[in-house]
Amino acid sequence: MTLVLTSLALLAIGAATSLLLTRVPRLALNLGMLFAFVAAVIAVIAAGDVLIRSPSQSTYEAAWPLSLGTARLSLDGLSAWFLMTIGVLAACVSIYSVPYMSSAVGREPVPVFCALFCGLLAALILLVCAADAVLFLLSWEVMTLTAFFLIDFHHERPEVRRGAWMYLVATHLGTALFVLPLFGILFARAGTTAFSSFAGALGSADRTTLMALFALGLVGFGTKAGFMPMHVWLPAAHPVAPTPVSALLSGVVVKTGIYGLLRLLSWLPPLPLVCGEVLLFVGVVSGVMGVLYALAQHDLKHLLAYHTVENIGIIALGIAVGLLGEATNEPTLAVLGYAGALLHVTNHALFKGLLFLSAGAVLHGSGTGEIERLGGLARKTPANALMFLIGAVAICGLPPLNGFLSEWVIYGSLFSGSIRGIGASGGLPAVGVAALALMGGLALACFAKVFGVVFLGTPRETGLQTHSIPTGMKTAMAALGLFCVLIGVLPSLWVPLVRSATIELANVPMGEFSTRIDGVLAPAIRLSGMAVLFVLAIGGLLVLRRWALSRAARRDVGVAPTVATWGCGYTQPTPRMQYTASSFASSLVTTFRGVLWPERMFAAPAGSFPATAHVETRAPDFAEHELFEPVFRGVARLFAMVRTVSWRGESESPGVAQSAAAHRRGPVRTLTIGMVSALRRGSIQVRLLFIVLTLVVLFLCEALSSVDRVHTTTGQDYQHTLSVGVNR
Amino acid sequence: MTAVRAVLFVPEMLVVLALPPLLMSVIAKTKAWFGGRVGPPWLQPYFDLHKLIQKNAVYSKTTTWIFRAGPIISLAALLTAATLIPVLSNDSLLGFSGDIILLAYLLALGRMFTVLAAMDTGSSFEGMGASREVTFGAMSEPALFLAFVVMAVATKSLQLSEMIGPKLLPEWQIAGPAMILVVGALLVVLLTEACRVPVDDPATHLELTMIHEVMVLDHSGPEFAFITYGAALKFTLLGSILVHAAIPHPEGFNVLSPPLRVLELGGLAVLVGAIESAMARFRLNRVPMLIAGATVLSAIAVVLVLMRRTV
Amino acid sequence: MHVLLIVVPVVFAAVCLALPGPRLRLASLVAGSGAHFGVTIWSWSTTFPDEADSVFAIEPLGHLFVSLVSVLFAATSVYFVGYHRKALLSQRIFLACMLALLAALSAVCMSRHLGVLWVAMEAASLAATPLIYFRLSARSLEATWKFLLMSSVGIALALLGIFCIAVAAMKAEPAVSLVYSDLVSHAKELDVLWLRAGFLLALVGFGAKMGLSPLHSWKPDAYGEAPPPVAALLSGAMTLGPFIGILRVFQVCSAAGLAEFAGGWLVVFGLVSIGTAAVFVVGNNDYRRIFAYTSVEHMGVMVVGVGLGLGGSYAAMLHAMHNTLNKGVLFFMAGFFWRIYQSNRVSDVRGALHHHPTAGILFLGGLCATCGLPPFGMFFSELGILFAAAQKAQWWVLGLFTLTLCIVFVGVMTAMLPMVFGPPPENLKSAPKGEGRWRNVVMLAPATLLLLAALVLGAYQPACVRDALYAAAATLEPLRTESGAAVARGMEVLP
Amino acid sequence: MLQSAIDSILVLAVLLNLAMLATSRMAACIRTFALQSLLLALLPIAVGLRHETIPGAHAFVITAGAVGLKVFLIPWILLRVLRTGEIHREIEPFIGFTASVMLGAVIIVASFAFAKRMPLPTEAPTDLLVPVSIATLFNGLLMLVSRLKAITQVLGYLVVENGIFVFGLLLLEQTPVLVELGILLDLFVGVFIMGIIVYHIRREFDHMDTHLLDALRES
Repeated sequence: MTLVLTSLALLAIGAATSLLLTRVPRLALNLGMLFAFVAAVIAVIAAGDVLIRSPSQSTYEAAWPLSLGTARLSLDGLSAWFLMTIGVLAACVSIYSVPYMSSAVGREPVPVFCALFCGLLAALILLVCAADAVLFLLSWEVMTLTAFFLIDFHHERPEVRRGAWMYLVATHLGTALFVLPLFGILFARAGTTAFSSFAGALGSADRTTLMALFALGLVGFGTKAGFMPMHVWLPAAHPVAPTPVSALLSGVVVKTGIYGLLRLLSWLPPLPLVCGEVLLFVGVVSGVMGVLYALAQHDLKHLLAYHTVENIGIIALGIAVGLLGEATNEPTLAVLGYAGALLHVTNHALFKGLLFLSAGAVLHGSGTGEIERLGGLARKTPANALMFLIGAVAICGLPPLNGFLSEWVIYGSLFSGSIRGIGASGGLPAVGVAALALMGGLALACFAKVFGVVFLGTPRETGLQTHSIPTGMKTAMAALGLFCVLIGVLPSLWVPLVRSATIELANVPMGEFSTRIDGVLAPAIRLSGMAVLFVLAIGGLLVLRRWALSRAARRDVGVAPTVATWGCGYTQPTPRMQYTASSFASSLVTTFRGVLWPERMFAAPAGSFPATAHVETRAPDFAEHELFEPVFRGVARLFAMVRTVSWRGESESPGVAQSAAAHRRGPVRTLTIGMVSALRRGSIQVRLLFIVLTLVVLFLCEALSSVDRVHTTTGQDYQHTLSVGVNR
Repeated sequence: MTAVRAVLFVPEMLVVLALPPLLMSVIAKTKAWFGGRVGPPWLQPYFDLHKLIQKNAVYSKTTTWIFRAGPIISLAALLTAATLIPVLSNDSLLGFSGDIILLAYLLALGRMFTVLAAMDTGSSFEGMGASREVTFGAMSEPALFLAFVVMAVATKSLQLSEMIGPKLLPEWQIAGPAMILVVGALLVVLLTEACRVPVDDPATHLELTMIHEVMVLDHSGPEFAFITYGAALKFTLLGSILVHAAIPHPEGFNVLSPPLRVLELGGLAVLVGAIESAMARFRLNRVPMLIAGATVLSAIAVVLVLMRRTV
Repeated sequence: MHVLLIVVPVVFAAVCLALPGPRLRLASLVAGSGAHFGVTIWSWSTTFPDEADSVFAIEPLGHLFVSLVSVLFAATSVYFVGYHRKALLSQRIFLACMLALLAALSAVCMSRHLGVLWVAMEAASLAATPLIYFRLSARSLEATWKFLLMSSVGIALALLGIFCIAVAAMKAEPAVSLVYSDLVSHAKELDVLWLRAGFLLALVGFGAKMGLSPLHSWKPDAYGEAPPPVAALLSGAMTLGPFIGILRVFQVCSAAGLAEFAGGWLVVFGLVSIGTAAVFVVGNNDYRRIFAYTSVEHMGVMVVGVGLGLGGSYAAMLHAMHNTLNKGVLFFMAGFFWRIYQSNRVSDVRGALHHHPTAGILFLGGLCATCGLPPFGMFFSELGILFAAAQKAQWWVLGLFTLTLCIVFVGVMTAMLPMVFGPPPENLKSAPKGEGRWRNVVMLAPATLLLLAALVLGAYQPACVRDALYAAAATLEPLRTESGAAVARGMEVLP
Repeated sequence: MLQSAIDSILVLAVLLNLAMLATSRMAACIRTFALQSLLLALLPIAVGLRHETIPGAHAFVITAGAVGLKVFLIPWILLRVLRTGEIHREIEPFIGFTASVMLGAVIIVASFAFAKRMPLPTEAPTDLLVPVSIATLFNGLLMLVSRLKAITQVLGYLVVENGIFVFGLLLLEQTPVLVELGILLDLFVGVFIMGIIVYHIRREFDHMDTHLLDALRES
């Protein structure tokens, strides 16, 4: 706990110093990021300490008087797991940011960026360590706010402002409309804001309360986590944020939603089966829709943002299985599901962070994230290509990287779910399996497209310059990549850490729990064996190939010749003839057009000597354009009508209204028109009339209600009243 | 017992690794027979491989190390997968609980790198092939996994060698229809993954209509040998899953079983050859229907099995 | 001794009337409010004997509110030095009225006799009238007329309400005077019927002055047309007067066991006010009117809090404190933006952060504070009210409260974020130098201080502030719990 | 005898309300108001006398103040403001004169009914006090709401004050004279400022139709 406090203090110092050194932005950048890095590392150490040793409930109460609630911190397994995730990613991102932002020195207020970065980090750490409702909400909102400012960093560009606005509004609506009432209910039941008291207070809760709590948490935290259809802010905000921020957003900020949900579940007693089923459905929808939308994107960061939605869906699948397991009292299932979800939280943070950083390196290098314009980057920046490849293989859940590990656990949980016939007698888990398989295949298609088009082949635009990537950025990415590989190859080092986080969720007695989880996760050890085998096979084949080629070289021509790509007879292939990303994805997009509703603008080549042809496809987000936009617009229009007392929401000139009033159309209409015009012009008489009416209404209400109150209330006043009334 | 098993695994592995080209030539022979031709000699595929190994490789100058890594990684993935799949006996070398998922994803890994190698050449034809490959691959995954669900539910196990082993025998007696559906789905998956008619025609000479073959246009020499062998191996592995699921052998090790398996695999090859000669390739936009059909089959199978289990 | 709080401003007002030369008068204004502030500070350091017979007394609620008034006045007078330009209204009268307003408000906060409270309240609104008329333009004239007439009618009703309470008090033997402490102590003997009538009348009357919907309609006009510093005073300090009036009557009611009845009506009025603010903020294109509606919203929040009681009334006190600070910041910045952009229209103000970073940051901070985002204090107060609603299991109140607050948030943010972010309009004269620069400093300093106060008091609450708020809230709970200490404990157990 | 005198004064005051509602000429309106105020100003003394004692200085002070302000000073101010302009009549108000008289009558009836529901806790000088004060109050509000000219609205406000004044008679013993005088002073200053504003309105717009003040509205 002291470690956590130290890292918080360091972050505060970092923010302060970088603000103080506004005059020397470069120094501010270096110092601020240094502080952030050290703080993150310390946080990781603190978390690792808890995770490796058995979960120690160390609650710390700070002597810091808040206006409400108490500053109570605690670090249990769950917190530690997320703290570790945050720390690892944040450390790498802070290394990455130094060279990335140094290019902006002079043009942008970099010190402010550093301060906000430290603030966001502090809010995240505080959030996962908070053991008091008010402190939790406080850091939750501070996180939202700092993240908003960071997203809005390049606020000269309108799309940036729009993205930031969407993020702010979406998350705040989710928080205020669902999370705050959620904690209101918890507080009302527990009578205090201490987390420790919630679990006990909910022990006797009835079914409706539990369902209400779960629903509130699902929507409220789901908005931050990006469940469909509350995901709208992700594809809007992720791409426009500075790359380090996008990495943090997708890696950990989104995960805080998951953390909130899990924290809530850790208090709730086993929920009704339907909750798990609903969550499983949500997970399937988010996952499949997310990856489908990702397929249809043409911008690197947009695509990655939608993949975040997909992976959140996968995590939701894991949690759902955990819920089902708890509901049907199948500890193994609960353990499997929760463990898989938790593992995927961390893994996703790692490889998605890596992917965002690598994408940022592409932007940094060639100034655009439009996939169609890029190409052949693997020759110019091989290191970055390798990093992106690692990330891509990991996010597709392919062995032997970390992505496979967590998806494997989740698969396992789903399979055993339907083996045990849980959830529509095992049907729902089966659906989950199919969906997960589909997601895997589609993700593979998507990243084959991205990597193939962006990094392989030949550059599509000659104009695009690419300058090399600074060492700092390479180091950060290499660190993340290393984590991805290590976790995938040596699960035996990694998987045991998740035990103490899982025990918080799956309410199983400790002894039984450990046997369960070991039995469940033991096969994971076999994966490293398979990995070794795989590497051996590769090595053998390499040797074979080398041997064969050298023999061939000795025998005849010499070293392997290099020629132009075989164009099937066509001899002058140009870069523009390469298969584009849209055409690569088109066959899948058209297959799923019933879900995606892609828009296709096509200008066919015309004339006997066609000069130009143009085809463009987009997949507008349904939730944004079909769900939220209409609602917002409708509400605004309605309010405008009320405000200006006129149809169609804009105020007409009162003269018109008067002339309408002048027409003799019977008293009612005339009066109403006169009233409306008076209202519209806000004349003093009408306003006074409001006062009078309010008075009259109040007294009428009282008169009506006092009739029965005479009988109900005690005290001789009313007897007196009645007697006097009689005497008169 | 286990010691015997362990000793016996070595020859088994060797047979498994030697078998694939033979199956290829079985298919070729069948097609030739249907065409009233004699067809290539039985060992032709081996000759081809030998020839390719001898040859020197030619590389396009747009390619990077990915292009060279592609065939190796995909073949390595297949070899790794081979250790998980029971081919001749009822038992696999290194099977463990949950290995089916690893198996499926190893195949996916192979696909990923084949596709990337194709994209690396920057040729529009190979891009086309890659696009089709990932499309059909992605669509066939659910069918495969739903089939796995059926077997898992039936055998209460997540280890391939058990799921398609003797434990499946009672299932055939209780829920025959479901198993038939599953086998059908698996057959479609096999045809898709191994790029056979009606999904893909390895023998066509028009690049525009190819899927797998067009992806490997630029490969040559030993790497092309790896690819050819890999395709055959993939066919063998998926085929043996199909065969084991279709014709479960009884518990325990008996001498007759391995040769029987070889024969069954040969029979499967003949069947595939017959299909290839009997029907033409589907139009590309019809193929998704076929695969979706397979998914539906296995979904129905899942429903049947679960229903049967709850009542 | 506390009478100094009333006497000092009056004296300085007289001085102001007497002095020649605008600079001297300005100095006297600053000196007056400064002295008032000093006396306030000093008043916290001493304890006052409870003079039973005196008309004015310092008790927790009034003490809290008078301190808020004093803080805002001190800040405003400094700001006014920078804002001040060639007055159209005679500056002599203007400044004198400002000080008179200060005196009247202090009297309102400290008066023990409801009649005296009423007299002081009316005096305050009369003193405020010329301040609104500052520009002598047609629009300001209209605004002034509407303000004057509506508040006069409203306060007349309030007087009737007070008389009703007096009638209710005639039932007690011997008849109780209108000193609220006596009323509270004899609450059980009052005539319930007339007490209810009195409460309703007082609620409507003071509500009209405080700006509860649907009696609020003078607010946007007055705040939009009055010079920003005056608007700050009106929204930050002037609203506390009628609020304390309502609270006094509420104290009597809840002492008489009418807490549910009175609280219920307060909640209703509060929710209606927040709802009205929500409707009128969305899509509004005049940022000073938007601020006016947020003021309506915050009045509603406070009233809801008091109506819910316990944690709610503590949160309401907290909210009142932060409302004063925020409104100062917002209207100060509004005046500053007027100087830069020469427009009240939201659509004309763009890219403040780019053009004048300090102002942009201050404005942004003010926005966040007003929208109840942490670490500013309103987050805690609104959360506390929400918790109180949840604890009373009034789920409808909770739902409506959060929903309307959310709409206000979206409306305000959607309108105001473009003012801060993005590129500024081209035809904008660069930041002024020399004298203008000095003005900027003088105008921004008080805003900065108020914002810092809001920030610090939100995230870190010193014990003294907490005690003051608890004590003030405890006076609102005569019957709901046995004693103030219990309320304080209850609130610690509560949020 | 005294009782009936008080009652008749009160009744007369109510009738004067109706008269004010009926007249269109503002000068006449103002004079009617002055008359009403005079009548009401007599009441404190009368009520004081009713207690078979010499009414206290309290009552006399209030009467003096009321007479001085509402009978002379305020009407004088209003008449001056009126004289500065050329508008002397209230032409078609929101609610016509006959209609408003009808409404006024309804209000009076309603207020009597209301007073029945609100029994006084103690013995009042007369039962008429409460209904008359409420009636006067609401008639004043009616004037405020229905009339267009600024001056008539000021009159309406004054009538409201008169209603409250009548109500105040119930509390002669309670309210300290200081408060009463404060109320009167506030009233005076208020009306004084209103007069100034009305004067400015006239000068600014060349009319006194407050319903035409509509520059400030939501757009």
